Amino acid sequence: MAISNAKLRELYEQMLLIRVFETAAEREYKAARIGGYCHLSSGQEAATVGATYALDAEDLLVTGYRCHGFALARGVPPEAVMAELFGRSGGCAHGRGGSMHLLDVAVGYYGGWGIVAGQLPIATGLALGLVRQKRQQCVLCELGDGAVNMGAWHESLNLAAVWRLPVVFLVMNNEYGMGTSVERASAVTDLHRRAAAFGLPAERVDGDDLLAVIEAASTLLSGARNDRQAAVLELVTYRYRGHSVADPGLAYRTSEEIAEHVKHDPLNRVRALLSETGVGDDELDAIALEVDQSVATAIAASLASPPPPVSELARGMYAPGSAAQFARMLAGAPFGERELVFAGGLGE
Amino acid sequence: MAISNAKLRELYEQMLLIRVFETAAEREYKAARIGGYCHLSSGQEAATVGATYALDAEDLLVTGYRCHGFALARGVPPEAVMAELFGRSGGCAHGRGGSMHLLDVAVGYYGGWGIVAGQLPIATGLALGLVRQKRQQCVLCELGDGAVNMGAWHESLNLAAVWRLPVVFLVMNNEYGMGTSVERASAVTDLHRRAAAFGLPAERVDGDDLLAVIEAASTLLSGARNDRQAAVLELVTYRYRGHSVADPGLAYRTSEEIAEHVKHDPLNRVRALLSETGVGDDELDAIALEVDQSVATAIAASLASPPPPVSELARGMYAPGSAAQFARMLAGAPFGERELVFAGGLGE
Amino acid sequence: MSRTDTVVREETADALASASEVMTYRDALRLALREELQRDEHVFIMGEEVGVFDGAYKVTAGLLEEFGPERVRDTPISEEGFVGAGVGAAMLGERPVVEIMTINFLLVAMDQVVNHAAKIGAMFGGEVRCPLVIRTPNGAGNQLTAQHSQSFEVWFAGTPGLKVLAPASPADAKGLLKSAIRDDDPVLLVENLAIYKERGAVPLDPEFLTPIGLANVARTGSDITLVAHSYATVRALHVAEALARDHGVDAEVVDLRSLRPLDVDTVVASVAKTNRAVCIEEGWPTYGVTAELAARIQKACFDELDAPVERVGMAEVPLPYAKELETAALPGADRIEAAVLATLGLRA
Amino acid sequence: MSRTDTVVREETADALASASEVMTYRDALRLALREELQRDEHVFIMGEEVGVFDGAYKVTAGLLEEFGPERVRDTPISEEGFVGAGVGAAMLGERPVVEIMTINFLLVAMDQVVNHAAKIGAMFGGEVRCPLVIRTPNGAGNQLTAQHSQSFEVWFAGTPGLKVLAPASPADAKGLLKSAIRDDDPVLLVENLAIYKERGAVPLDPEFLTPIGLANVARTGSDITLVAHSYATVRALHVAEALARDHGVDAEVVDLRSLRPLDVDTVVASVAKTNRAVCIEEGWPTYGVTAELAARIQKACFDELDAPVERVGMAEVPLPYAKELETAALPGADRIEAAVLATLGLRA
Ligand SMILES: Cc1ncc(C[n+]2csc(CCOP(=O)(O)OP(=O)(O)O)c2C)c(N)n1
Ligand SMILES: Cc1ncc(C[n+]2csc(CCOP(=O)(O)OP(=O)(O)O)c2C)c(N)n1
Ligand SMILES: [Mg+2]
Ligand SMILES: [Mg+2]
Repeated sequence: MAISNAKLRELYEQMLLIRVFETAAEREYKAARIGGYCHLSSGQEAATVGATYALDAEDLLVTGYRCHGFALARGVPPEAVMAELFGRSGGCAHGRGGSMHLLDVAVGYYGGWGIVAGQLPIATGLALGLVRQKRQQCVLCELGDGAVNMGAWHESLNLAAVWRLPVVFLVMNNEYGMGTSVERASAVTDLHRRAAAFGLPAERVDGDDLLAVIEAASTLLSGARNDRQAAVLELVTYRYRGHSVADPGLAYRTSEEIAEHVKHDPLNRVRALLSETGVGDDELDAIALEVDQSVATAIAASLASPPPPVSELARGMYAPGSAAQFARMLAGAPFGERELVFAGGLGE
Repeated sequence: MAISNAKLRELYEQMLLIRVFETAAEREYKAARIGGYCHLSSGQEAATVGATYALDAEDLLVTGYRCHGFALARGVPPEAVMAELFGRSGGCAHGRGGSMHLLDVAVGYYGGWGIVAGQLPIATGLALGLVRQKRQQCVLCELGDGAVNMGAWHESLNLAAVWRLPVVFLVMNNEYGMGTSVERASAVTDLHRRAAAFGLPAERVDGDDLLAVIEAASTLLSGARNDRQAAVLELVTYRYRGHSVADPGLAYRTSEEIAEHVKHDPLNRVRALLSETGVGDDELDAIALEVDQSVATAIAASLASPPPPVSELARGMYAPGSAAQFARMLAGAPFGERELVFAGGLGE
Repeated sequence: MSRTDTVVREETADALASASEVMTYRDALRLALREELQRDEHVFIMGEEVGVFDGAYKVTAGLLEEFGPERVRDTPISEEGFVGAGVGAAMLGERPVVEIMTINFLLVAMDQVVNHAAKIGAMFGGEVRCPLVIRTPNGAGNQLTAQHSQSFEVWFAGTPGLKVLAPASPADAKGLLKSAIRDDDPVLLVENLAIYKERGAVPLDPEFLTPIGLANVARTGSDITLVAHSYATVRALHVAEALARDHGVDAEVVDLRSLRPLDVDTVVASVAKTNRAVCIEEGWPTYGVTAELAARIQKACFDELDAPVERVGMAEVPLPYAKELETAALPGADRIEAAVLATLGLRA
Repeated sequence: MSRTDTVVREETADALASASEVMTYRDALRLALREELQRDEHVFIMGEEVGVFDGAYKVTAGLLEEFGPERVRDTPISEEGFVGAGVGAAMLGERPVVEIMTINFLLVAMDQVVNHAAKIGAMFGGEVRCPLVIRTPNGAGNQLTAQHSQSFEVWFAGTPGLKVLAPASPADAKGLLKSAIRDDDPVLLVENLAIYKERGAVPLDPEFLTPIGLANVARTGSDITLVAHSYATVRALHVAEALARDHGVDAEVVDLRSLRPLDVDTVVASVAKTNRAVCIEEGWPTYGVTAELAARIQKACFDELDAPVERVGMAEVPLPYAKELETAALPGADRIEAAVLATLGLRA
């Protein structure tokens, strides 16, 4: 895959941003400034950045809950992501979604979903929407190696195939779904082979090889974009941390296994590429400094962002105009809806 | 497939019984003695009888709602099936299940289910039960060509493969799911190819060729029984009548198409085989007479069987002993549970 | 009564005064679909058998021919997949109207409706909307047996983020479906198998809309209030006539039309006048719609009630097949009438 | 009080008097599982992460080691598949105890639970049973956001054919889970994320069983009745102490323990004594458990009630992530106390 030095440097910066962001998120979670579930993607940066880079500006992205990296790679500002993790008004979902439910339609990112495989039919529908609106774009939809066993995937693959929808399903095979290895969960461990059941093209690629990811993703995404050819892309990668911050991640794998993967860290691999093109340590240090600052700024901005006011508890739940529809539900209201739900929340 | 003349004659008799039974069921439905949905299997007799014949006596059978033929082939007495269609006490489900929910555990027939693909996870569980009970038997589970697109199938195939469960999924490909042809519903129309996604063996066979069906079913069922090797068997066949008795069956296909299939009627094909072995017209006539009588007897018995008493409305809903658990629910009972539900129905 | 209410009622009266035509509930739904398909090219229909087959219950008959396969889209049998596809398309600004053949099958797509469609507005902080309509009939009464005779709408009505409508007349079938399609939130429109063939005057004005969240006093009376929705309203109206004729009882019938938002105002105003209420539903009453009604009424009309609120619904059993049992289980006129007379302290 | 009741209460008292140990709710559940696994070899456990990972919430910790992978079975992520597998295995006489990681994920398996497990007894006329247990936690309170903070048990409680239990104390966690496993019907046992770590005395007798269908007067009082289940009971007990301390109000707390069968007798006896009731639940109250409670109480205690039945539950919004919003939305002590004081005509 031909890629300019400047672009490579930029992608490296994105990857590093994700690594530093996730490390900060873990710290902030342990300091109780982030709550809920918090799923980190450290180790998966090449797959995340490479696949997202292969998208056109007007293409759409959908992911599961392990989504900080994808949001950042797609261009959601780090402060909007961090503020969301902090549950602040400045978050990209105004503090309503948290870590699992990032979204920014301005950059074509349609979430951030928490039910395993629940995002797959939705991605299919976004692709159908593109077709109906005659937009020559496509959808990239992330799922995990654990998610492939949900029926929703089967239904989505068939719909995408039989209706020729422009969607590429990106299986982030990080070897485990929580504590269950691919071998224990899936009858055929070459997960992309599921695509054949629906006559769809598919590829399996080393997800820690940035250029290989970009190449494969570009090919399949342009097939989707230009020929409405749905496809499956399996990226083999690894997650360094536990399933979520609450999981030490050692009950089902050894420290040696993790260490082995860290040896081939995708960031190091890109750093090696950059060296080949003459980028020196000073420049790498400068990038690192920039990234650190951007994460520090994101944290500062998040701390400065106010929590969402309780008076807006129901913000966004229903569309504007709905309050009148609900007005007649108040009589006999037994549980404080007036204060909690109806106060400014119902789309007025 | 080596099969004795006597056995062939017997299987022919079963096939004819199904045809005559279904014809009678349609007539009785139109005479309003049968209600609800009523799905006939005329045209599918070779597939039904051949696959069921390949079961051992202790094996289990599970089907969807198009199940009269399977019940008869498995040995549920015609009068118990007909009485069920009539909604009488003498029915195999005591008039509770009707046409879609036949069942007879005495012959290893575990229903008769009405939600498309809902029976598939259950069949997988029956197979798991066999394994846990160390019974060297297997489960045959019928589904339609329309049902293959439900996520439940995908999940069941993976579980059956990853846990090595003794279950064979029998896809009755009769070319349509209601009015939708296989081509319009499935990306890959060779439906058995779905099995490859899970590394399972699969076969596609002319379902109107009785001997071919028996051969393929026997092979796959013994793999399941002896090696816990799950598999998929696709039988290509055709339904002569509409989706259910209420559907004329002509909005989505032509009379010519139907006529073309009738030309190769599976009953005629077995009759030809019988002739080759020296069975003459008189003997065929005798069989026909026997079958007619057996259906007439079934109808007479059904008419004589009383409707289930309203006092037993809740029969079987909960296991014996449950009435005591529910006794304290009556206070303030606003809707006649005492008479309707609690009167003898709650497992006492 | 609120100001909105008065205005709305006048508008409704206006519309009814303009040209109208007597037609079936089914035809009224079709008219609404046709008008909205014509009005807004983002509107499209999806579902099993909606096209070539003309709809399992013929609601969409002729629309494929008129609008073509991109606007009237037959789906494979995969409710989770295509409901989710509706969610995704709606997020992109399309207006999908998804038909689920009967509400029983919505359970396989429950996760898409409840965990996805209902969450979108609030969970993403109002950044994206989901103007999805799901149409589906509930109900029993044709010996369709346990898996095909249910009324689950209460579960969706209990889900914040959804709106749930249930027309009981042809005019409301048209008016509510049109309102649902134009609404910017996910709406479940519950039709009913038994009402499809009911006839009534339907305004032909393409701008006729029944407001969401406004119950209808379908019959004025002074002695007791019957509260119902969907087919139970039809039952209530018949019983009200019989009560007047046979017992000199003048019953008011409130047709809820909307379960979420629930028009408590109209119910309360009626009960405040009559001092007595019987709530009726097709489904199981324990934890059903009538539970919420009774709870609201006892709260808002504590001082006005002369007798406890009574409830009538389906007997609490999986509906059996046999006609005698089915009839006994359904909330027939006899049981409704008995409840009314008991609440009035009269004897049948 | 019925005779059964007296007997049962004495048995419970006996068991409590025998050796007991203070342990967490989580440990009590594990003790029940271990005892039942030891007692009956048909009992086995299935679910995501129940084995190698020791359970997402550690309820099954150590059981894989003790009982091996045939009795403690890790599943792929495919709830519809393995819940259905539980149904099938149960039909064959096995006693599967299926863990669903949280109740939110039960929606993808809803069809297997409601359309299948619940139907089996009645639909097949009592010819086959389904002794399946599904364990799953409900609840919110850790910023888990809209898709992971729900309490859907009311929907299952509204399904004839199921039994639904919800222990609120460690002793009942043990006693009800054991009763569920020994019961011959499908039982949903609702645990709760927030109670897992609560401690209490648990009888060590392996024959200690909490009866199904019997509520528990968790605190005796004379001024008002608080009715709750699951974590709301814990809240109610704390509020009752605060009410006694700060307001001299002596509240009785009825812990339902069982939602289907619902012990209306105990609730009614309490309200008949106190003349006032506040019903509390973790979930959304509209169409919730408290709706049924209010409906039953107003019916059975019409003449005894001195004030309308009040309800408290989660604010009717998809639960937002931000801590401030989540806290405002949950049925906290302040909101419960306010409802109690209002019902008593007192002011906070
Ligand atoms: C339907 C459903 N079941 C279970 C869960 C709980 N859960 C959350 S993440 C997860 C593992 C998913 O693994 P994988 O798809 O490999 O993604 P990864 O976490 O590795 O990115 C599980 C079981 C869920 N959220 N939804
Ligand atoms: C989940 C679900 N969706 C829809 C239906 C309605 N339905 C009943 S049978 C059927 C067609 C099934 O076709 P196929 O699987 O080919 O079986 P066949 O009727 O041809 O035997 C449909 C859509 C249903 N029962 N369940
Ligand atoms: Mg994974
Ligand atoms: Mg078919």
